[in-house]
Amino acid sequence: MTKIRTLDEALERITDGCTLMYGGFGGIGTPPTLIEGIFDKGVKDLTIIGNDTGFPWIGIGRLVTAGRVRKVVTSHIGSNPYAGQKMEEGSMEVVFYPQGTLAEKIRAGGVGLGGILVDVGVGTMLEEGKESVFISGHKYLVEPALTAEVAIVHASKADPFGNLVFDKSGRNFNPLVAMAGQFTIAEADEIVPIGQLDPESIVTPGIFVDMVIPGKGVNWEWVWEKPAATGSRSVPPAN
Amino acid sequence: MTKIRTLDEALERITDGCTLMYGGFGGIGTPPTLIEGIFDKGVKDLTIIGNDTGFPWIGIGRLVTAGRVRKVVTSHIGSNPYAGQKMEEGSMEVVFYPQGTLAEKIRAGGVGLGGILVDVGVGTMLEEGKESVFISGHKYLVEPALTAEVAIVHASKADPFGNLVFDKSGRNFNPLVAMAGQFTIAEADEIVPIGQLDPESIVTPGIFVDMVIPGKGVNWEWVWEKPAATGSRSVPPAN
Amino acid sequence: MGETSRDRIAERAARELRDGMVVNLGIGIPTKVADFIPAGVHVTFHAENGILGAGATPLSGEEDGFLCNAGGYPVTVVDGASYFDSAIAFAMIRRGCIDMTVLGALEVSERGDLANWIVPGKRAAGIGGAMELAQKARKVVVLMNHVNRDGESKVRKHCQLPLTARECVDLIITDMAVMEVTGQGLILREVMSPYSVEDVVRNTEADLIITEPIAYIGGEHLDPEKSNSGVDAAPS
Amino acid sequence: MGETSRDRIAERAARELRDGMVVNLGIGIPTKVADFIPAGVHVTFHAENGILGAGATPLSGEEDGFLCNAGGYPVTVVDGASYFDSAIAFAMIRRGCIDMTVLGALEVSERGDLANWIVPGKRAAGIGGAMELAQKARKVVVLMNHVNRDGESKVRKHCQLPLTARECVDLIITDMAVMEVTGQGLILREVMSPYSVEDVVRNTEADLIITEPIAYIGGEHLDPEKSNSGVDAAPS
Repeated sequence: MTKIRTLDEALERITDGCTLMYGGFGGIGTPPTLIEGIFDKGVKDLTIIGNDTGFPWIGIGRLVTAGRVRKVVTSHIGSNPYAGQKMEEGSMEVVFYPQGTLAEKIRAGGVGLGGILVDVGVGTMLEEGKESVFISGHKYLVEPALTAEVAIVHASKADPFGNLVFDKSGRNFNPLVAMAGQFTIAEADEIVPIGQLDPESIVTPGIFVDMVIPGKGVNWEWVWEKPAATGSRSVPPAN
Repeated sequence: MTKIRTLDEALERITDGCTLMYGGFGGIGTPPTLIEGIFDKGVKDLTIIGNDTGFPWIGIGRLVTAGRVRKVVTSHIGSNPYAGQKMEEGSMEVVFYPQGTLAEKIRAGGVGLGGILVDVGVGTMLEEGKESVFISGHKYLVEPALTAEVAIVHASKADPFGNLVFDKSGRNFNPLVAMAGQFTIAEADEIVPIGQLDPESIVTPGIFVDMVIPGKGVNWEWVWEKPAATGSRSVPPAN
Repeated sequence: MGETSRDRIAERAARELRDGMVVNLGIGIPTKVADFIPAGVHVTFHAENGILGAGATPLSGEEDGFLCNAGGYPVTVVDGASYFDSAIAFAMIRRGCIDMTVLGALEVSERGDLANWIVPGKRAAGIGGAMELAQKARKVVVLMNHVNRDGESKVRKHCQLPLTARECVDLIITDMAVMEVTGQGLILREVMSPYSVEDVVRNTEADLIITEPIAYIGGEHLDPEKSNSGVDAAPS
Repeated sequence: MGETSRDRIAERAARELRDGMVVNLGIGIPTKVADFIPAGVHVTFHAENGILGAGATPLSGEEDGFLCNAGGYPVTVVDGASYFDSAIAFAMIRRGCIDMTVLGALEVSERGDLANWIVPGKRAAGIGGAMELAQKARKVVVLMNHVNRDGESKVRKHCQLPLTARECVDLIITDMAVMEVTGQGLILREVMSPYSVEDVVRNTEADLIITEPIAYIGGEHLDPEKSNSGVDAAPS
């Protein structure tokens, strides 16, 4: 009973207007093959939930830059000027949370909690419109859990049950996002037979993963790569 | 700058009346050398926080059986009849939480949240005396985070920085408890040089661990072991 | 309950298993369900302490003290298994990843309310993982005696004891009968030998809906025509 | 701010590092602090994406796209490092495990209030990890220009901009001065060449407490007797 499927089968799950949660931090750990597939399929009006909006041509940034995103729930958009531009012109709604609060809100969704209580942001404008509770005289904000219709993650290895391990700092939000999807798709750089991943070292147990697709590897240039060495950076046209 | 210390140095931290959180599930993953040290030192009036009260002669059970515990915050005491007896006679206060709620309350303390919102127990007597909030019309109980003055965990391997890995189902509450201690002591079956643990496979980053002591291994008989094969079970006298 | 009766209940519960299910078995009779998995059915066992993919009991002498189920008894793991902390173990439960759980009970109501953790005034063992499993598993199967030591029905109109979770039970398997909780009410599906429908009704406080076909399970002394092991009429 | 000034600020911040500290460096000038770690001081670098024990920048050609800091630039790791998810990275911050963080700022008040994430009406980059770090790190060091582009002091009596966190900053290092936030108020500790105490006071909206000794930092054109690199008089 394998969960391994094709990119096309995965893309059937990702449709116009859906809520899409994604792993990755500055694009590192965002699944490149799925992003390209979503881009090529022309999916639009997405609500996306993830740490940041990547760089213009990296990670989720490509969909943001291309105007496929209606709303983003995130902690930071600074590395993608197109995100700021769309926010300013009003074509994309942006909701900011502190990074650690966002991580815990996603995890709370992933582990089936209703939310968390956090004191980060107390005494700032982040209090506005938020319910609060006092515990031992200390004020905490009520932060509801986040889930999404579809979650996409990037693993270095997966097995047919969906057990996942990640690659160094490519882990970041991926294990949290993997749990928080109502339907979770993992793109893996390598798919190994069942039993080959060490049970002690599996980071995401396969029960949280609904589908595994083989990844084609990163298809963008990193910000630190020299254009001279790898060709000029291409920003996809907005469409 | 090593965190490796002796059992005696660890025991200086564990004093009469302190709040002690412990890893382990049915005794599996509760640090045996530390438990024996606490027992031998005669520490009493403890408030303990952990999944269960072990078996009479296994894990934290030994301290419970010996009457060293004034209060226990736990999910289950069924495997240690002495715990039930002390609860009945009023010599030990017992506070029960659903197991998963307890795990998340401890984790919340460990990750610096004020608490969690959980719907497990809604519609039952667990609601009594608890604050609740509604999110999207659904009722959740406010469950404050738990921390402790001292936390003790049992690792299979540790390095001098306190990075930990655990042994199969001995992991259980240990990574949560390790984060939730104001002072965390890890007992390790094996201490390896720095750099020897795979950074990808470290379960508890050493930053959460304040002290590492070498363990002498499990010094009790498991419930499933045949007395004929390993000698008769000894329940320590209550004192 | 005798060993035969316990085995028969466990065997009947095992017939609820479907290929590919993720299953959590409670302590006691529910643990025995693993001994009766039907041929051709592969399920993944989940344990609250932090195992997905628990396997068979190891051979004597091959036990590992650090590889045990939530009850503290040795298990093995199958290929594809993983270890994780107990917070993640319960994440799986709360997120609805557990297809089926099998639990013991003190009382069950005809609406599927479950009471299985405390009798006021008596010594309580605690809650353990029962509340999460009862409230969140997709299918909750309860195994228990039909009546308590005083001969009173444990299948109630309303539970008298504090609840573990409301309206959570899908199927009740006792030493006398198999009953399904439905939107219409509690339906009697099967009767265990040597009991009759009348025996079950007489020992059940809850209103039982009795519709044909009712299967009769087990017992050499039963009419073979009536004893078809219940397979054909098993609730889906 | 010129490169020399940026370097000087980063170098001064690096002198706040103590052996054994766990440190998180923000993006921008704070990142440069790593280039000036004093000899004999070993610190552990934490990154919000999920690294404890980040090491030096790799040599050109040896970068790994999957081993980067929170800003997306390649790093290495030292022995004893670990990888974890971002929830755990922030657990470390909220639990007070970060001994020191170095952040940029738009404004700081004399009580240590920090504003560094949003200018109403202007494009916002977002919050990132700034709120957690500002509110929870044991020591918060802010690096910034002393005045904004309009020549207005960024060291304020009260912040005009929305806050990142209240009363969180311990030390302010600008191109003009080093100031310590204390219970008594904001104390001027050091003056950067070529500025005088009077220059600093004139460009500071906040009330500055001026007590001897004040150290003078950097600048070949300064009187060498006054330029002692500030080491002796560095705040502890």
